[in-house]
Amino acid sequence: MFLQHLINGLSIGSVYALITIGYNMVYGILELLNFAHGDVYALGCFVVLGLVTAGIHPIIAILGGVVSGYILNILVERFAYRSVRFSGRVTPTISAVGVAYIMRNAILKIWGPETYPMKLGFRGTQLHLGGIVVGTLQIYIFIAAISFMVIISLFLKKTKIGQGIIAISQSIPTAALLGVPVNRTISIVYGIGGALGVIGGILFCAYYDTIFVGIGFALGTLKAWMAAIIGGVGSLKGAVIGAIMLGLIESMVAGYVSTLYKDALVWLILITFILIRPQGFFPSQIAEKI
Amino acid sequence: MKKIIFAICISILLAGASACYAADTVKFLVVGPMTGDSAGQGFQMKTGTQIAVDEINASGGIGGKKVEFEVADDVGTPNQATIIAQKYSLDKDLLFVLGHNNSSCSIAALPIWQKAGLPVISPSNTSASITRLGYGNYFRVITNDDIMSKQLCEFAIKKLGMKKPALIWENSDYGKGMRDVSAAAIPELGVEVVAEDSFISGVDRDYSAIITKYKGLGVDGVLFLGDYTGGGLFAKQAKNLGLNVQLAGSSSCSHPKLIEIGGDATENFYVVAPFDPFDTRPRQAKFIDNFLNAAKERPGEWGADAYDIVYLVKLAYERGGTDRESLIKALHEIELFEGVTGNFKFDEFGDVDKDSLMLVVKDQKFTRYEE
Amino acid sequence: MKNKYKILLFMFALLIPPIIRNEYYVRIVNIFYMYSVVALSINLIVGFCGQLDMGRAAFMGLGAYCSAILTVKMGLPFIAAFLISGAFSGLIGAVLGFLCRKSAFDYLTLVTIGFNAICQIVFLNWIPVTGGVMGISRVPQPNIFGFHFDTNTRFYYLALFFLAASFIAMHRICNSRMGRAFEAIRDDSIAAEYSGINVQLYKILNFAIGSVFTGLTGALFVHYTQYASPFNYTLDESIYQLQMAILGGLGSLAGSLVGTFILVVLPEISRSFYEYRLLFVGILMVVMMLYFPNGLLGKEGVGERLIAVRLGMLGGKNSRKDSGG
Amino acid sequence: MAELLRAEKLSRHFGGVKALTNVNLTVNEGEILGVIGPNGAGKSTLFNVLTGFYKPSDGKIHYKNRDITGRPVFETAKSGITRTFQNIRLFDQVSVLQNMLVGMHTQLRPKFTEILFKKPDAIPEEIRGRKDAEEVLDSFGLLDVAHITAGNLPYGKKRRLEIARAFISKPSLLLLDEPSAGMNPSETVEMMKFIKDIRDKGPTVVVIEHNMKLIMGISDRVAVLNFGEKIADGTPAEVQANHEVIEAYLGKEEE
Repeated sequence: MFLQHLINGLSIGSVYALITIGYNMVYGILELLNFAHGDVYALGCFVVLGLVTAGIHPIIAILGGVVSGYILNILVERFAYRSVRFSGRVTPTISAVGVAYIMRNAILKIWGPETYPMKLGFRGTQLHLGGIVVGTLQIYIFIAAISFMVIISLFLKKTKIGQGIIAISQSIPTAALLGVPVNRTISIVYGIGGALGVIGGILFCAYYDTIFVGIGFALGTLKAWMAAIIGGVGSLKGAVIGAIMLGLIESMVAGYVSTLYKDALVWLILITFILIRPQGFFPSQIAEKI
Repeated sequence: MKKIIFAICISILLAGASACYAADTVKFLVVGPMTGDSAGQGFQMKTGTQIAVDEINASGGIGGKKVEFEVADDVGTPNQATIIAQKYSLDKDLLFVLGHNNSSCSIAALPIWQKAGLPVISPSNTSASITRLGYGNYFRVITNDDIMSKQLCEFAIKKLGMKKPALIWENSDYGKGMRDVSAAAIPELGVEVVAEDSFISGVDRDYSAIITKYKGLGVDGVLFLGDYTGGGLFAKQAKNLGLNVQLAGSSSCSHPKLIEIGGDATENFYVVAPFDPFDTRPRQAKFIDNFLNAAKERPGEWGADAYDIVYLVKLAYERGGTDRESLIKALHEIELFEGVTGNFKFDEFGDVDKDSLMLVVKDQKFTRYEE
Repeated sequence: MKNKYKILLFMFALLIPPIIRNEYYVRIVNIFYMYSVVALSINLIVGFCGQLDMGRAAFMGLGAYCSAILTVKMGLPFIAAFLISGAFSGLIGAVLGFLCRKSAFDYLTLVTIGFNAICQIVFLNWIPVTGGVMGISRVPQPNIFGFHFDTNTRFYYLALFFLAASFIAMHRICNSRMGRAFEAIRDDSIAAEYSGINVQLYKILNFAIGSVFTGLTGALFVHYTQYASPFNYTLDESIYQLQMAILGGLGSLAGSLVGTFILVVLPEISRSFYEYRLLFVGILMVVMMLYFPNGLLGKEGVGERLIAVRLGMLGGKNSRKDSGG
Repeated sequence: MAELLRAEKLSRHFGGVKALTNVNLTVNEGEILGVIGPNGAGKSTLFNVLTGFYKPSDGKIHYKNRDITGRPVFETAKSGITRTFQNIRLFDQVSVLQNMLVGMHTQLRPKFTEILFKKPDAIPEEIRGRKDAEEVLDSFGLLDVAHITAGNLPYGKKRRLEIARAFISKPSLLLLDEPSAGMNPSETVEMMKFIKDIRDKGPTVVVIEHNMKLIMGISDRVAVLNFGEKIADGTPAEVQANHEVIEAYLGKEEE
């Protein structure tokens, strides 16, 4: 049984990992709180649902969703975040909460709170390996999570834009002085974050074959935030490992302790984690200068 | 400066007194969760009521008077329910209240409704304790948890032959009520409940941990005491993880969406329900067709019970229940009412003892289980 | 503050019940008064001390359940239960503040969200104490030394007194040495420490005082609705309360009253506002942060902007200080 | 002159970086001590360690012959050591007057009961505080801007407000971190007179500066840091003639 719980934990963890990568492009790298990340990609996923129900082929529909996630996040950054970027920590966070509410209620007004079945064609089969069941879809998701992590890390290290992004995360004024097109780069980061978010969201829906408005905040932003903190803000590798650990913790607690207090215990573990190691497992070492 | 703005706000308040005129119509209120997690159930209540009101107005109204209703949204939270109750208990023209959907909302609002003497008839409050709180103006047309859970447990153990059943219950007033009764009823049938788990509807979507645990314990049957979304998801995930068990669900699973979400994993899924969405009997079939083209989805128990309540009040009104007080008396005096959800009458607590139907999913449709 | 305005307003408020007989409106004003105190407590924590707390509803719940249990299950009089609940909630606030004294900005927010989730699950499942899903019903209405506040109108005066007392107390705290220390911590905690302020201690104090007011409101609210239910203290409720403090103005006490008015009274007045209130509030929050970062009545809010325009001082955009690096 | 503060073998490392190594420094009551050295010599780190913002890797700090090594910042501030910063750190969203009142945090002792039951401007401590603050603001030439939000002040006034805020907490040791940064020559002369006035009114002053004219003009004694080590300590004249100091600044002469 332990092995099956392990598999379940890994598969939920890898779904969280996909969402965390999108979230961490912005939160981890630019250290800008991205409260609306989940709701933005949830809207992108519902766009896919709309396209699929309108009879468009799933692959094209998903592409449409990813592009809409990319554009949506750029627009959000352009109008809601850009001019408050330098006004402390509270103001941008509140603006992000505002955006989250706009997106969530747009979905609620159009599609309502109902759960819709999501037929995307690729369901994958169930492999029975001596009593343990592993879905092929679970393996695809795990591979997708790892490969995206590698691709993004290479993108950051090797490409020009990637270097610009890292420069910006160190210090925006200095990066600007060195000729990094700050606003354009930041909007690209938000765009990639949005696109990755939709991909993560779609695979989440495919994994559960349903879509509902809750995949945005409750199962998206919060889980990604928790994973980023467990893994260490600022490092993509840490965030992915944090996400997988989160998945394992959840399935072990649910399996062996109690489903009644599952969420409370997971939160308790996270809070003690924050209080003991506020910088997480793979923190980036910067001594504070005054 | 800041103080002036505050004063202005208060003065706007004074101007807002709502004016309403008394016409010779029969007016009532439908209150339920029109937004929030259980908005689907509120929508069903509203649509069922609308169909009944349209039919009655077309055939001359109640006692020659036109029928109208207002809709209020309590978002399924008790605080909001009390605000709605305070607001509408002042409307002198209301004859009765069709609602609340959640038991916790009814409990919160009943003291206010009672002070105004308004009869409250709920289509879906199933928690057993409400009718024992001593509110003489409260009725419900759905069998409470005790009766329905006992029927479900007896059927699951005796007819379906579950030897090692497990209980999964939605952590809400609805789910908790069903769980308490079932946990007591099953041991009396000579079978032990092997495991018990709960989930928060609208949040928890992943049952893989529970399913894995049940495989380890050799569970052969699961009683799912929750709504159709959870039921569908659980059935699908159980099939994926190779847990083939006999599934039996409570009345909230009797919504066509259970099949839509669960797909072929819901084959042979038994559900106790006051109403069969695929019923072929003439009266029910006509109602289902009206509902289908009104709302593009089949009615669940919420729509059917709301429909019955409107006709029930029509019958009581025409027997002298023309104001709030006499309506309560007339409702108690009805010996037998034939509705789409079955034939019933009220006992002195406002409960009904309808015999529920047992439905089973066969090739993606609910069918009636014949003895 | 111009005292004559305040007294004038207080007299005006005293006359309201005899003017509007409509019980529904009196009830809305009562709820408006109570939520105003919650908005004030959030303003004290977020607006004055810069600790972004997104879990206030948990403390309202703690106050409510503590008072409900003390009165229903232990038979204490309302006054005792009310005060004990405030102290209890303040104590828990101090403990949480102590745990988060070293946490960086975002982590505190996440800890408060987590604490809110834990509290709600405990309210939902600790059946012997909190009554679980069914909550605690038949909570007695407030009575002080025999005088029962059982009607909406009578309760109105209790709520008005509670709001006035809380407003004055908070106003005095914010203008005291301690209040200035809170604002110093918000603006620059390092410079604050160099002025001899024990930053961690004052953060804990700030959290505790805010929690006392939130807890007291929770207790008063539960005695008014006579029913404690776990579904009232969710994360959405916390953000709803946070929005009240934000719309009015972080750092301006009077602003919180306006913010609460927008979110409590307006939805009841206009039906369409109720339909789209969450969408509308979302848009309002984004627009506010762009043009009035400190809210309508906060610093450089509508009030000061108008004065500035009249005095022709409205030169450059309000100061943009670089917080990065 | 009695010895106010003594640092023995003070050092501080960040991983491999040796910001400070074995610095011995004494500050005597009532003097102006200048601290100079090329960029990255560890001047600011010295201030941070002395005030408790960084814990020293090793070495001791004695203040009024009590060991204050490792005490938190607010305790050293309470015992009379305060400072200004290289990049100005004011409380931007509140008024100039309130900045001063926060500076007096350790001076004011209001009774808790008074706060709750008396109107804010009726509390004796508050009245005294406001009066002292206005006096100091006047002597610093900032009285006219007392009610303006600190964030909107011009640069020069912000500099002076930061010093005024440190001064009003009646420190016995005031550490100034590049007070004349970004000032033109006439303002620098004014700042020199300014610092002398402050020292005459009470606190011992330690100044970090790059502006040699200012340092040599006002310092009774000058300490020179280079690569985290103290290479000279003496009167301005002695230090100007010291070979090592010249080499540190101008590099070795071509033999």
